[in-house]
Amino acid sequence: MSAETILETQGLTKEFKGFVAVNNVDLKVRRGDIHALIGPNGAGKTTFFNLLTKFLPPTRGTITYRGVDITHERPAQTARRGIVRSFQISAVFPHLTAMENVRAALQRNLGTSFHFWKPEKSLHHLHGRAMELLATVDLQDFADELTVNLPYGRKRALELATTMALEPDLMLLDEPTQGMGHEDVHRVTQLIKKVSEGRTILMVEHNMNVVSSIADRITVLQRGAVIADGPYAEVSKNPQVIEAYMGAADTELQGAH
Amino acid sequence: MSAQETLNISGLHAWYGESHVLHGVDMRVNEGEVVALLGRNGAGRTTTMRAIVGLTGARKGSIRIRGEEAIKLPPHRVAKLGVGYCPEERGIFASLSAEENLMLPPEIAQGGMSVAEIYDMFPNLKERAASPGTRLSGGEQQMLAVARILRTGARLLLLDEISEGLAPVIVQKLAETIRTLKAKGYTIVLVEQNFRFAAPLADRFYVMEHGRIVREFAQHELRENMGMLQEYLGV
Amino acid sequence: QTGPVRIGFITDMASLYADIDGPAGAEMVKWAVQDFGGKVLNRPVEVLTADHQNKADVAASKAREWIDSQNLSLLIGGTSSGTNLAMAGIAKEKKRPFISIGAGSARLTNEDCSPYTIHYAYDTVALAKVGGSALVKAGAKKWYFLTADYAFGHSLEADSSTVVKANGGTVVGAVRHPLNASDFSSFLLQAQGSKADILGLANAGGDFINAMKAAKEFGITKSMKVAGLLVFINDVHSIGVANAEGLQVADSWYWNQDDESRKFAARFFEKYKRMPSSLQAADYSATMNYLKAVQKVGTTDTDKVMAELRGMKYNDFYHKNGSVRADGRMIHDMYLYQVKGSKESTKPWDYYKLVAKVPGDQAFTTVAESKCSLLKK
Amino acid sequence: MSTPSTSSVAADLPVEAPNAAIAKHGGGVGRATGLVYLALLALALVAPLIGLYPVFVMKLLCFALFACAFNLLLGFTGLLSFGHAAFFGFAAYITGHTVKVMGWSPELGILAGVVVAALLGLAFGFVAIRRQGIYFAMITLALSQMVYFLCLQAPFTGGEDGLQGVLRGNLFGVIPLMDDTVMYYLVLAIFVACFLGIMRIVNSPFGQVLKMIRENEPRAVSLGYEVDRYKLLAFVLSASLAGLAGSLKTLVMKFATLTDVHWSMSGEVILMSLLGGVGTFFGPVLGAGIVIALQNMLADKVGEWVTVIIGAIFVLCVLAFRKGVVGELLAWRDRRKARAKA
Amino acid sequence: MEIFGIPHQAFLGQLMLGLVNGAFYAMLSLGLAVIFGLLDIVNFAHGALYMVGAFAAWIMLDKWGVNYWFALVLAPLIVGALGVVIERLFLKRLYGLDPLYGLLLTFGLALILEGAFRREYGVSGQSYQVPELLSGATNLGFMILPNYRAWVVVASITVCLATWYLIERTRLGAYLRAGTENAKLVQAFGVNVPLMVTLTYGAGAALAGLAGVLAAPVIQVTPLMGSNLIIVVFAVVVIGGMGSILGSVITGLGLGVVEGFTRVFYPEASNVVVFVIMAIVLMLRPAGLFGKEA
Ligand SMILES: Nc1ncnc2c1ncn2[C@@H]1O[C@H](COP(=O)(O)OP(=O)(O)OP(=O)(O)O)[C@@H](O)[C@H]1O
Ligand SMILES: Nc1ncnc2c1ncn2[C@@H]1O[C@H](COP(=O)(O)OP(=O)(O)OP(=O)(O)O)[C@@H](O)[C@H]1O
Ligand SMILES: [Mg+2]
Ligand SMILES: [Mg+2]
Repeated sequence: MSAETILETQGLTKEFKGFVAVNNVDLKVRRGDIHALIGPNGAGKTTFFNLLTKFLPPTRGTITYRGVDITHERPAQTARRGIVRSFQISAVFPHLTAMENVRAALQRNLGTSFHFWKPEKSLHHLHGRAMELLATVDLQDFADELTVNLPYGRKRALELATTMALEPDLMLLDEPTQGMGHEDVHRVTQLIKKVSEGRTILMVEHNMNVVSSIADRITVLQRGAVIADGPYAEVSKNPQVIEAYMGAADTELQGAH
Repeated sequence: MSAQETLNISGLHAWYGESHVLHGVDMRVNEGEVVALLGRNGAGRTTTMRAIVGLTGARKGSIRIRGEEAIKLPPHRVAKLGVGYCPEERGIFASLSAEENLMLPPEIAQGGMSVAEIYDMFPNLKERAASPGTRLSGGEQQMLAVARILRTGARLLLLDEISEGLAPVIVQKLAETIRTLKAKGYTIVLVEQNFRFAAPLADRFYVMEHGRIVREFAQHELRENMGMLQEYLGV
Repeated sequence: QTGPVRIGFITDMASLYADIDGPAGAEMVKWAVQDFGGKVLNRPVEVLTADHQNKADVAASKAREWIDSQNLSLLIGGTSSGTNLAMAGIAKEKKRPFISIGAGSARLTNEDCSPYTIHYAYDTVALAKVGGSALVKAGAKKWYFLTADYAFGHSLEADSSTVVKANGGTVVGAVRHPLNASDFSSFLLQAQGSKADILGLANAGGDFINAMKAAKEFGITKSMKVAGLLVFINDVHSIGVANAEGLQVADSWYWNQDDESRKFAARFFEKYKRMPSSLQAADYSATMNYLKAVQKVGTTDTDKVMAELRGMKYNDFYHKNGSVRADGRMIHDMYLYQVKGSKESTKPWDYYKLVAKVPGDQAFTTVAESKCSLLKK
Repeated sequence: MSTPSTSSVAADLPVEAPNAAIAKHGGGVGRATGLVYLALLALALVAPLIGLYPVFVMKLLCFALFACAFNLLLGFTGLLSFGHAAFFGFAAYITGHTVKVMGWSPELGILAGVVVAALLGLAFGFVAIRRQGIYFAMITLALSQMVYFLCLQAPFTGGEDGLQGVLRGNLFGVIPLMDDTVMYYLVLAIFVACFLGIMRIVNSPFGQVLKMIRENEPRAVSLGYEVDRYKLLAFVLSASLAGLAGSLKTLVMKFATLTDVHWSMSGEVILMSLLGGVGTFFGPVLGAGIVIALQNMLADKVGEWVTVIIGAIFVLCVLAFRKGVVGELLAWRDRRKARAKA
Repeated sequence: MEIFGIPHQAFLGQLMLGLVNGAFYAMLSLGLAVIFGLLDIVNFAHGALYMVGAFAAWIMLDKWGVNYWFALVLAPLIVGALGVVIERLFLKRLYGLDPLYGLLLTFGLALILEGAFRREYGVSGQSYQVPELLSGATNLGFMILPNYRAWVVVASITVCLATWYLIERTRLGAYLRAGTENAKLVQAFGVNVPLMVTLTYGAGAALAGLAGVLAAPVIQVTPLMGSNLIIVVFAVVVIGGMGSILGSVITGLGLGVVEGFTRVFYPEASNVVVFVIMAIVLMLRPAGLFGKEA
């Protein structure tokens, strides 16, 4: 496959007071993939995400995005480049309507966000696009609902819609199905699949059903370092992965979920 | 199954502020039993647990713990009756180190797990003992939240989504732990999204919907109830 | 003119200066009205009082409102310069007599003078002149100032320095302390290093009290004399004679100075369980004299009453040989007192002994020094 | 984000923020409200004719503007500044000084006051916006104390005597402001313009971003907004308006004194907003009216109890009346609507 | 010998005096930090409680002849009890709301307390004599240090260290810290949190009261003594890092010294130096010197 690399880290390392959480990680994410990052608890997956989105400064190493070194940029800059991350919870504006939540993201590209003298009406032309985005995640009927009142799974969907409004090229999802009921897990998995068209997704997920069903590629971290990397089928048979992640070697990677 | 009832809930109503969440929950748990509470997101399972401990807003009805009425008691008095609660949101304290977090809940009774046993089960915790609690990874925090109440000697454990965010390897360990605890005679109420985790462990199942118990069945009836569960939970 | 004659009294009722004037001061105005018979020109006299909370805008609004809606005949200002200057502005605009009792600032009769203002009790220039000259003459040649670092302190220090130098003394240094400094030890240590004969405290109220206490504690009072440039008897009471012994104080009146004053003070003591300050005495005196003037001219018309007030001689328990100058300055005798030792002080509030009496023409700003245009005509 | 998550106490409780009301009421103006505004405006226009005391109403409008400026920050940005007296009072001095001593015309004096207040706001904001909530409150309080001491010591403020006898002069060299009625309409015009301006700010694209920041700051960051800059702009806008209020006040009352910069003035403006209703447009105006009227009344009635009464109102507001008069009214209306629907 | 252009004797003298003032800052900011850290309340009433402490000592001496040493124990207890009442009556109702409400409520309480004392006792203040045992001064060679001031430093540092140990190193301390974050959960573990919170506020108030008693013989006892100080103490706490117990103590002492030296080198600035330092510290370290990054 000759797909180009959209994101690359080299020797990326994060130490906390002598404890190495991310250790010399070289990772390549190919454009258009759904790339899953898995590994035992405390392996450094979230920390790795935090490094990519600049919530933490790396101790060493570089991050290259589309050939540009973004290692030392600020979080908002990174976001504007099209790297957007979803949060685990409450990543919505609770007292805004679903529509306004999406519009919040669309508004940014308008360049009028400091214009305190313009009326709110100047934002109304964004509503069409916002509705489109809501429709992609099945939320068109909830457009005028305050977000606090949405059920959990819908909130996640809204978050995805908002994230997509930013036209991200690369979406980082940290345990997107955590805390969801089975129905929701299924819906969100399909949603991720759907929105992955035309963009790249890097996700952390413990639910192997989800990973196996949509991931193109998997990287396994253990103690901050990469122990395996490759297509799902290949990695899932790696004894080291089974031992580190699955426990008993005879268990299937389908796992406990 | 001994006839001794550890927990008996009847007609339990609970509110968060103005919103009425539980509409008359009835359930009982016998001594030494593992009971799983199933339901969709928002069905009210967490609320049931919180209501038992006294963490919801207003509540009404009856909660008897080992025969003692607890509906009027403040949370710390409920805990003293031998109840250990592991909250869904984990509740790890940022200003305490991992070890301080572990040692925090006062011992309620003899017979809890020792710190050595706990570290044996969750080596991550030992390694990160001096780290501030919330600096642990998501999964590590979950381990800590569970470990914390295993120490206290509480005999009635309310465990809310304890397999959440854990690697399969740890989930297996947790399942073993629950079996061990059951063997030791602990009484356990599990709330689980992860049906496959709960299914083999529980003696009995309750299914919740809209703040009420809608079904109850035993382990041996599991197979014949799968269809119903499919409908309620999409399993 | 019919209807009641209204006298308005605006002062600080509850805050920093409430003890030296405040509600008791208001009561003195009422006493004067009562003692006058409650009526003048056959019209009843009403007293309105208000708390300006040390806010100039509150004082000004109240004054304006009273003049406009209650047809106030006389406005009396209690303590604090800022509020009094604001009231003087209103009185000038509305052309009503204004008597300022407790303001310290000499601006009222200097650059901001007005034909409608009478500055009744004292001002900082007088305090400096009285305190400074007597002390230098008594041999305190080398001065060091501990000064509150704001306009009031600065002017007190500057006025005093001028007096000290004019009388042949020298000023060897000064240290500025912030307003409401709770700790003075550091400044005092610096003062002690200066080897001056006398430490002039150019501050007031709480600052003065705390400085005085610390001076005693650090043994400063043993090596140098201390002079308070603006001290009321309530301050001395607060510090206690033990701490204030030997302190030299300038004031316009002392309750124990003669029989008339003692009589007034006894009546006050009965009600308040403390002795009146010079300001409270002045409140009474000013009201009484105003009523006399109205009686005399037979009207409350501002210009006529002002003319009478300016022409009058003031002789009562509060002051002797008083007269009002064209700039509005009440010129009367001022006194320098010394705080008695604990042994000499025989009864409560028996704190002062007289050191010197300074005639009015030497105590206040002279016509030559003044910048008031009313004096130049 | 699972790791550096904040395990907050309040995670499971509905946190009632001072601005909780805004979510519902921040939006446009309904018809009924519009009518109320029109009626009030009409009343204000005829006020001098029906014998309302113009200086009192002007003073009230100045403080109402001050409270609205403050509320722009607390109510619509979620930042509690405990140092707004600094902008109000410092601008008051600047206007007083430029007009009285330097002989500037009133409009230039006001402009100078506003500009200086804006710069001061920029400086305050720069230091303070890095922290949120009560930290922010304490930092602004401390900074304003610095300004207070500066004003106390600086020669041009006249120390504790204040800057007195500022003449209003002629607006644009022709309109004589000495006449209270003329001054009144000027103040009213400025107030109305600013009130509408604040409504516009709140409902502008910029206002939308402020709303997002208030609701969920990390989310706003992750959407690519540099939140600090937005907060800073909001802070500067609020400071400028507070400065405008102070400048006007100097011209109305003809003096500027230390009270204007003292921290108790910051406390007062908080009380006004709280009493009237934080996060509502009209609340601060009403609150200012109540507080000013109360002060005026208390001045000759209760004397020494003033502080105690003001303190008690604070306590009462916080305990029983958190939404303020207007806030409670709106909430009551909403409840009725909800009941009518049900 | 000279240090920074002043004789080293004077230098040591000023250092000593700085420490004395720092001791008061430390004690007050300690109480404030404890209450803030554990209850998430910025206790604006802290200055007023300090004032009440001083008044309690003065009234006891004046009315009943209770001497300093008894007052040193009794006054903090009284103020602590007042704190308990305040918490039960008012603050209790604010938990779970935005912490700003706590700030505003205690602000109101401060006004009430101050106003009431002002009405009763006026503002010019009362003086409290230094106790017999500690009167007099010791010549340290470089300065004359009043014995009482030396005692203040010793007493305050002892109290601060004890408090720090209690909170950071004991089990009770762990409950308290955890309770701040998630009181309900700690209670669900079996700890009587409401009682603990009440007592904590009481203890914080008692600390303020104790500082008040210690201060009484040094400065004039007036209703305004607290409000003059409280804002500086706020700044101390912000500089130290809010919620950091040790941080507020060290910063308190340090700022006392810095302020002392400013009085010598540039007295005009001594009122604002603390705020200037605050601004600088915040620009370099937004969380304060000892605060944990949020
Ligand atoms: N800010 C921090 N300070 C100290 N240690 C940290 C910090 N953040 C993370 N760690 C440690 O680094 C390790 C990696 O954490 P990370 O959150 O990246 O794990 P993870 O792979 O996301 O695990 P999980 O699947 O449990 O969420 C953990 O052991 C954690 O305790
Ligand atoms: N703090 C709260 N305030 C108001 N409503 C709440 C609160 N917590 C939960 N609810 C509501 O109560 C209902 C029951 O929630 P609960 O958390 O008990 O559900 P659950 O069965 O545990 O589901 P989940 O899978 O989401 O944990 C839901 O509708 C939820 O929106
Ligand atoms: Mg993680
Ligand atoms: Mg739940």
